[in-house]
Amino acid sequence: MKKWFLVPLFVLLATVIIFTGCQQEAQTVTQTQTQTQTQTQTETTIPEPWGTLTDVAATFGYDNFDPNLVSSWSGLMFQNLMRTTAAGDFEGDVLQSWDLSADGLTWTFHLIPNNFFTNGDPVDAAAVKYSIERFADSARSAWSPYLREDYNRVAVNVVDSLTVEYVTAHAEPTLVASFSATAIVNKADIDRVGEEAYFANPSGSGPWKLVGYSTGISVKFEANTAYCRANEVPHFQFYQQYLVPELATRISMFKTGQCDILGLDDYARMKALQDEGYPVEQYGINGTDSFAFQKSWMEEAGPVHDINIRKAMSYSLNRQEICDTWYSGYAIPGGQFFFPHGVFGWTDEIVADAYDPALAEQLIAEAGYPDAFANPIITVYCQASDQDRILYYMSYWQAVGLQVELKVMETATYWSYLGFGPPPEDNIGWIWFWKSWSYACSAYHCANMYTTNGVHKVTNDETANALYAAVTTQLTYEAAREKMAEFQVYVKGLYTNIGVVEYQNYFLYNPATVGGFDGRHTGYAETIQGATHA
Amino acid sequence: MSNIVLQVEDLHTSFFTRAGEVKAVDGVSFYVREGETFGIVGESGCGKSVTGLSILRLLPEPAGQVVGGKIIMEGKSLLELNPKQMRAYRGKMISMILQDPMSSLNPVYTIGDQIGESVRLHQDLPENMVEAEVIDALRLLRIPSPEMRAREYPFQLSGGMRQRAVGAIAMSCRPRLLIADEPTTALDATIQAQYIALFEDIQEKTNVAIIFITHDFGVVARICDRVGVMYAGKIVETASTRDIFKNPKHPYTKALIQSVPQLDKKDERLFSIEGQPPSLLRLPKGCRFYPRCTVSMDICKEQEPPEVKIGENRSVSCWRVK
Amino acid sequence: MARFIVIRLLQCVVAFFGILLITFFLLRASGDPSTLLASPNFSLEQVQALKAELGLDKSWGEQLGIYLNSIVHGDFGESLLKKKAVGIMIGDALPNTLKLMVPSFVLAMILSFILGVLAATYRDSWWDNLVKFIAVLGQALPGFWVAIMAVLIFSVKLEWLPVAGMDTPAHYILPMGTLVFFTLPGMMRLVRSTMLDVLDSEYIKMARIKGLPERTVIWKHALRNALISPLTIIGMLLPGTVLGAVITEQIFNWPGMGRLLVEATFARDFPVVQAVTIITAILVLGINLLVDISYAWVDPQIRYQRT
Amino acid sequence: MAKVILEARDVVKHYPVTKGLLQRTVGWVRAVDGVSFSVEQGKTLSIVGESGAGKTTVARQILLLEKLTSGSILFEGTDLYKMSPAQVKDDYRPKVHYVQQNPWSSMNPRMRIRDVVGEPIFVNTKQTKKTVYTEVGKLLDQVGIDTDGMTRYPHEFSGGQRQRIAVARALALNPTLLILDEPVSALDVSIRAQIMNLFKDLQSKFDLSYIVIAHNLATVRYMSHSVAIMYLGQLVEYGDSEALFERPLHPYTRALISASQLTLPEDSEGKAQQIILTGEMPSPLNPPSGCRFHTRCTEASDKCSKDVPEMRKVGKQMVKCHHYD
Amino acid sequence: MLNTITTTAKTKKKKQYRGISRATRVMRNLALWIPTVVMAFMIVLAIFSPWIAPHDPTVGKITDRYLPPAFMEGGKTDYLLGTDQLGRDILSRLIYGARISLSVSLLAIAITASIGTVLGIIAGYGGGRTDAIVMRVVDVALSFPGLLLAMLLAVAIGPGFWTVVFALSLLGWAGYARMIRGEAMRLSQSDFVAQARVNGASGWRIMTRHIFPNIINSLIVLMTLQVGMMILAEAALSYLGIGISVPTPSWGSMVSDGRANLDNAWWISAFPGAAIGLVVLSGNFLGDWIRDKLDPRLRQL
Repeated sequence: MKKWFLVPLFVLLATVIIFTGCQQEAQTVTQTQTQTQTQTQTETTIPEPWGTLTDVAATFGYDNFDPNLVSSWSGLMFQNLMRTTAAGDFEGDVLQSWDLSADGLTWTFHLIPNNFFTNGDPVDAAAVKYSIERFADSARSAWSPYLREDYNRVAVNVVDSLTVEYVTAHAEPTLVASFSATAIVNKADIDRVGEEAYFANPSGSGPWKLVGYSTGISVKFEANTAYCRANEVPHFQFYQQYLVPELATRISMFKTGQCDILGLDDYARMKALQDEGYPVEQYGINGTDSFAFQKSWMEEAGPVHDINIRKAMSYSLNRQEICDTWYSGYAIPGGQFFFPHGVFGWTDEIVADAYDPALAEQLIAEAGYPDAFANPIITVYCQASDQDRILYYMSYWQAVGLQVELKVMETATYWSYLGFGPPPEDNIGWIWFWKSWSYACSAYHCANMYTTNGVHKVTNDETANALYAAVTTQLTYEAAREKMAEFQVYVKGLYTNIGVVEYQNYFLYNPATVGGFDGRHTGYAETIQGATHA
Repeated sequence: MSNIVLQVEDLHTSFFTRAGEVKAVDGVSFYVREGETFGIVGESGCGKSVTGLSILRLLPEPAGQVVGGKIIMEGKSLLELNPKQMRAYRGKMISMILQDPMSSLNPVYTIGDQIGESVRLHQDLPENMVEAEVIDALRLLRIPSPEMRAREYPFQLSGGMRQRAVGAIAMSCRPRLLIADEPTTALDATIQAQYIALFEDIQEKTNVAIIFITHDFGVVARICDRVGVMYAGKIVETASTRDIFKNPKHPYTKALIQSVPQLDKKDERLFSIEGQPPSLLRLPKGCRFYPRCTVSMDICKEQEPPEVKIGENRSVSCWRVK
Repeated sequence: MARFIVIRLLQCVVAFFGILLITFFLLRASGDPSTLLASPNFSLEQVQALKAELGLDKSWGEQLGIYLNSIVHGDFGESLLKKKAVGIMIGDALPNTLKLMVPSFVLAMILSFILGVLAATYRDSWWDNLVKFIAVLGQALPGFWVAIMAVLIFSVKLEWLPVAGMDTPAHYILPMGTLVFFTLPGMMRLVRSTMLDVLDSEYIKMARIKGLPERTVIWKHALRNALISPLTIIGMLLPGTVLGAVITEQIFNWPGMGRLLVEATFARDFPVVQAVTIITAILVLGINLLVDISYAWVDPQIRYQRT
Repeated sequence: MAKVILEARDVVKHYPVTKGLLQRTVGWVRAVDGVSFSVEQGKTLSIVGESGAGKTTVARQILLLEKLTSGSILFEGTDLYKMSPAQVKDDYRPKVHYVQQNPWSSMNPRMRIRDVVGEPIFVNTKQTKKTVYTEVGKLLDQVGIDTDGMTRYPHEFSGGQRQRIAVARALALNPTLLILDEPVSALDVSIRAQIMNLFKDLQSKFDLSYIVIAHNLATVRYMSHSVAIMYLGQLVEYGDSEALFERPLHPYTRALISASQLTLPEDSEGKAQQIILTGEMPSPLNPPSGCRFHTRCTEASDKCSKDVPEMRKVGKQMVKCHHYD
Repeated sequence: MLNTITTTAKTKKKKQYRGISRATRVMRNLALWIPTVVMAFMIVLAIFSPWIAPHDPTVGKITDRYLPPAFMEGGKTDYLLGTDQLGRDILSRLIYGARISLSVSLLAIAITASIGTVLGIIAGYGGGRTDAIVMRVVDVALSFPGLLLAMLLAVAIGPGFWTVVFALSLLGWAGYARMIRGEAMRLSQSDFVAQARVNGASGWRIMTRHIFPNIINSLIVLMTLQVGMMILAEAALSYLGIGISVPTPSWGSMVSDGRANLDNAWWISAFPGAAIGLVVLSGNFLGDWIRDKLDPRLRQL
């Protein structure tokens, strides 16, 4: 047995492995799309898109390309029925216009003519009807409750190839929010290849089309030059996003030019990078940073059962300081859950509580804290990623004399405790932090939060139920909006859900490659879509 | 009289340890002639093995160092050779057999490999000749079926065969001088006898000079022509084997020989030397044997006895011997 | 030899099932993935339906039976989170991990042998001290910290190497360096000390007595013997290297098994975690087996005795 | 005739040799194959042989460290292997002790000398520490170790001293029989005599019996009253020490004696030439047919390779050789 | 002529050698004292942290966040080693961190060592079937990717002090068992154990009085060397988000927390990193020293 040859053999093997590895393309999806969408683009004056815009993400929304399952990115590839405006209103996306009948029961959708999916199929009434119904199917959609038959829907009718009718049992003007989340998928293609194949390689009518995807590594889109809004066709030919879990790595990649866009949770880092000369771009509507009390209406909830304690917890927070320090100025004090400025039902009456430690202490004293409580310790739960921020907030509560303890939970457990399914333990009176990038319409979230039927078990209040019912039974959108404001003012006063700040969403970009963003700023995808060349 | 192969004069070897300087060899002189066997006898720790390693310049550096004296092999001073020259001497001119046959063979190479390596190194031979030399070396040590044994690993051999294999490595280049450091200690009595007979035979054939290091007087009686008795780093008496046994001069030699149990004498009590050998770190000022000596005098305590030559082949270091 | 291998194989099978069972039950004890998959707006019934769909409403015993059955048929199931065949996900991730780990491990071994042997040979020299220093340093710093520092220095500051990704050979340098840094110090120390023991032995003295040049003494006689005990350690190092790989993959954005594992564990994506565990266990056990067999190569005594 | 302390009857120890996946037994290593002897009160029996002859196995069997395959060992008339554990502990252990070859490994390096020597007392009796230590002091005194050393650790003593301590330990419970396994072979020449003298002194003082395991005949001659020569698991010659050395009967015994003689080559002219055996002891796995020694025997005939010789009484000796048929 | 040459060689060599030896001696002494002092210092910090720490380690002053150490421009003397992302004093966190990190590692070592020792001695002394069973379990444990187990544990019982201790213990016991078993096996075949059996000593006495005391050396060496390893392992777990949870500071979680700020607020992770490094180094040096002192045979640990 000759032995030593094994060592060089090993080395050789290793080298071969390295180099074969390097040559292999990282893409797994090979797009062989038929380029048939040229007929609409005859009179275009827009320059051909070029270059690649590179982005990094901490977690991927691309595990699945079914927009009903993962909605955060669907705007890239799919158009929705409607879309939101920067002001918080709604406009058509595949719709040229829509009508609502006087009784508020029948919605008539008029589609944009000559709109095509990237494989050449037309965006027609059949596709829209199918998409609405698919969205309403609870097995296929995360958000389906809003459109489910047993909620309010009577029928979806195809009137002609460009007109669809949606009939409800009772008036529900807030449905626009659901419509704005209804992605339009290509029924003809699904019929042809089946759902699985379609969603592995989908054809949408959005501004981008998918050209490459490797699970958990990267996703690559190409600009759809046949996009129905010619002026909104992306300036970059490709948009590629990498999944990079490590923050330090993302920042390093950004600094070395390996990526052009960098979103950050850490506002201090963002500020520092901005000071280093990297420009920031704001997008979308503000997020809210708030906390809720589980089952606070129950006696066993302990101190937080007493509204005075809950109020004290709000008044003791120095929201302005939080905005200035933790959020490095990229936030404003906020008063409500899911109610940042500009959302459906926003009213100026909702004001963030002022920083008033004296009042807080007085409220605490009124509640007889801590002697009146068998267990005066207030427990706060959060996920590991939020712990620093929560610790900081806790310091305000401790400053006014509340005894608070923090329990950090692993994300999965956190969510499982938070409302659905039988909780592993009865979580009465626990405090949960919510940090949410809010949706254009908060109505349904509010319902879940504040009504007795809501899954989050924060409030059990008949008046709130009645006020919410009033919102959904208005005939017009405007009237509903007013009722919504009323509802919100009331539920804020319950102090079962306390807003801390409204934070603004920003990302950093590399000025060497990106000049600015000339498109819509209603969300991340929409903002990226408008990226211009430097 | 045949040629002197190796002459050692006033050799001093020390180990520098954390506790201080250990004078393992403290002024040793002897010579060995062609075809002659010179025995170095002594108890453990008396410096006899260190003497052997000093000749080959294979002390564990940097702790062990030859700090004085001369080692001359056929006119060349070994201490003055550079490492490369010294390597050329090792294996070719001087060879050595170590005590434990199991651990002195490399467990992962065959016997043939280990002998052949030495042959290739020192003799410029074509490969097929190397093999012949290997077999030849094994034959010299009377290893049965040498062709087969050459392909075996050390662990496949018995203790006696292993020690013969070590001998074959040592003798493979027909060295002028062989240092055998307790080569029979680990062997059984009958095997020991075989091995010693074998050595005499080899010496006859090759005329190699042998320095035989041992603690066993039985072995000394059998194989050595002349003997140096070592005690605590010094040779206290040198004489022909016969003289050592029949007419020992130094009290230590006398006592040692008396205390060895012998088959043909059956006394009620054995003669015994009381006490322990001194620590090499803290040697007594005068004679090293003084604390255990039954015939010591005052001067023994104060001054080291000089080496006194008695006749041509004999010297003793004792104040009693004039 | 055959007997030895068969016995080791049997042990591996037992170990394998042990690992499989531990993972299976620990995972199920760790929580319910349906709660993660469900939208916060799901009703209890919907969650139940989802559970039923995922087969999580059955008893653990039943689930285990179903699982074992599909494993036997080579089916790792479908990722709960990504709705993708686990086999395919592993198929994507495993080569990436191997591409990084195999050369790093081999490099670390070769380097540690060379450096360790040299350090032992020139004991107490500046070189030995340097090696000892590197070894100690390597064992004293948290690996992820070193990796990030390497990125900051070599990529951000000096702009020599790319930060993350795996497109060009240059992309391999930092992650490989980090992985080598994980394994090298311990191994190097071990090689050095084993080598010191071997150098003290009688057969090394004998080799010198033969007049062999130091080179031959060290690299032929000593090294082969010094290989034996570090070889045992290789097997024990492997599970530790998995940790190294996880961290490296995380920082250098390497789409391998480590990242898959972390992601899947936190998401309680049972099929994925189980598959990753199974593959890792097979790899670790397999390599341990190989290591055992390779003793025979190094040590003829084992080769012959076990025949 | 003196009282027989210990008697071994046809003692056998076979180790199985296994092979293959199922650990099939393919053969037996006949380490000890039918050995009988007896030891009398106050006398010394030496078992002599080369390594692999099985002498240590016999010693370990007597000490119950190794099980018997067959045969029996009787201690003061009782079969050892039929004693209950309690009997062994109370009646046997205290009376039989063991001194090993290597004084460096036979003592727990973590124990003080007083605990090393006192251990048999601690284990077997219920005395207070203080009385035990007083006892230990006396014991150490008997073997010539300064009682100041009681609190020291074994490594602080030289080999000879440690062997003395080992002897003290063996004497702790006033035993009747000591098994001495190569008691001096690890010691330096000048120390050996001291220890051997000590053994002799103790024997006469306490009327002790010894079983000495040795490979060196010279040592044995000095100490023993009877000698058993072992070759390849069997006794080849057994009998009175004087007679055996005066007139060795078995060719192997003669070879052994020849190899152990301290004689200058030129002196041996008159006497018989030194006997040098050819070959090595065969493997106990496949012992030769007939007389086990025939492969190396210079006087072997055809019969020796075919027929197994019987143990025969010749004068004061027993010998297993066809030449005395 | 020869004589003169050898004598010069003699003096030269001697001098040279003694020089080295003195330097080595000094080095060796330092190699003992520095780690001892470091370890002792850390232990004092750990025990007396509430009295030593200048600030509350869990509560920061948000307006003082990201302050550099006092010796740097922009630093405040109030915060000698600067502040972290919440304005907490790094020095105080470091001092309290000693408490957590050392206790995690010591506890984990105590657990692994006890389990490993007991099983190892039983297997090594018992031999036969006992040995086979224990060693198979050890084999399984050794080939199990321990990290996975730690992660599953963290997920199953939630991250926290005991989870980390438990996870680290699970990672380590098998290695101990394997080593101790080898030692115990060697010892149970030793002459003095045979002697003890002849003396009539029971199995329990042999295991506790004869085998265990002779294993202590290896055990101590291994344990000392592991202090550092455990702290590093805790840091790795923190990195993966399954370490000790805040607000309790551990060095590992501190390094991990500051990793994203290495380029602009290096002090957040550098100081705890240095503390880890120091303890690991001290542990190693001390372990080496103890080993050399107690039993050089253990060089391979």
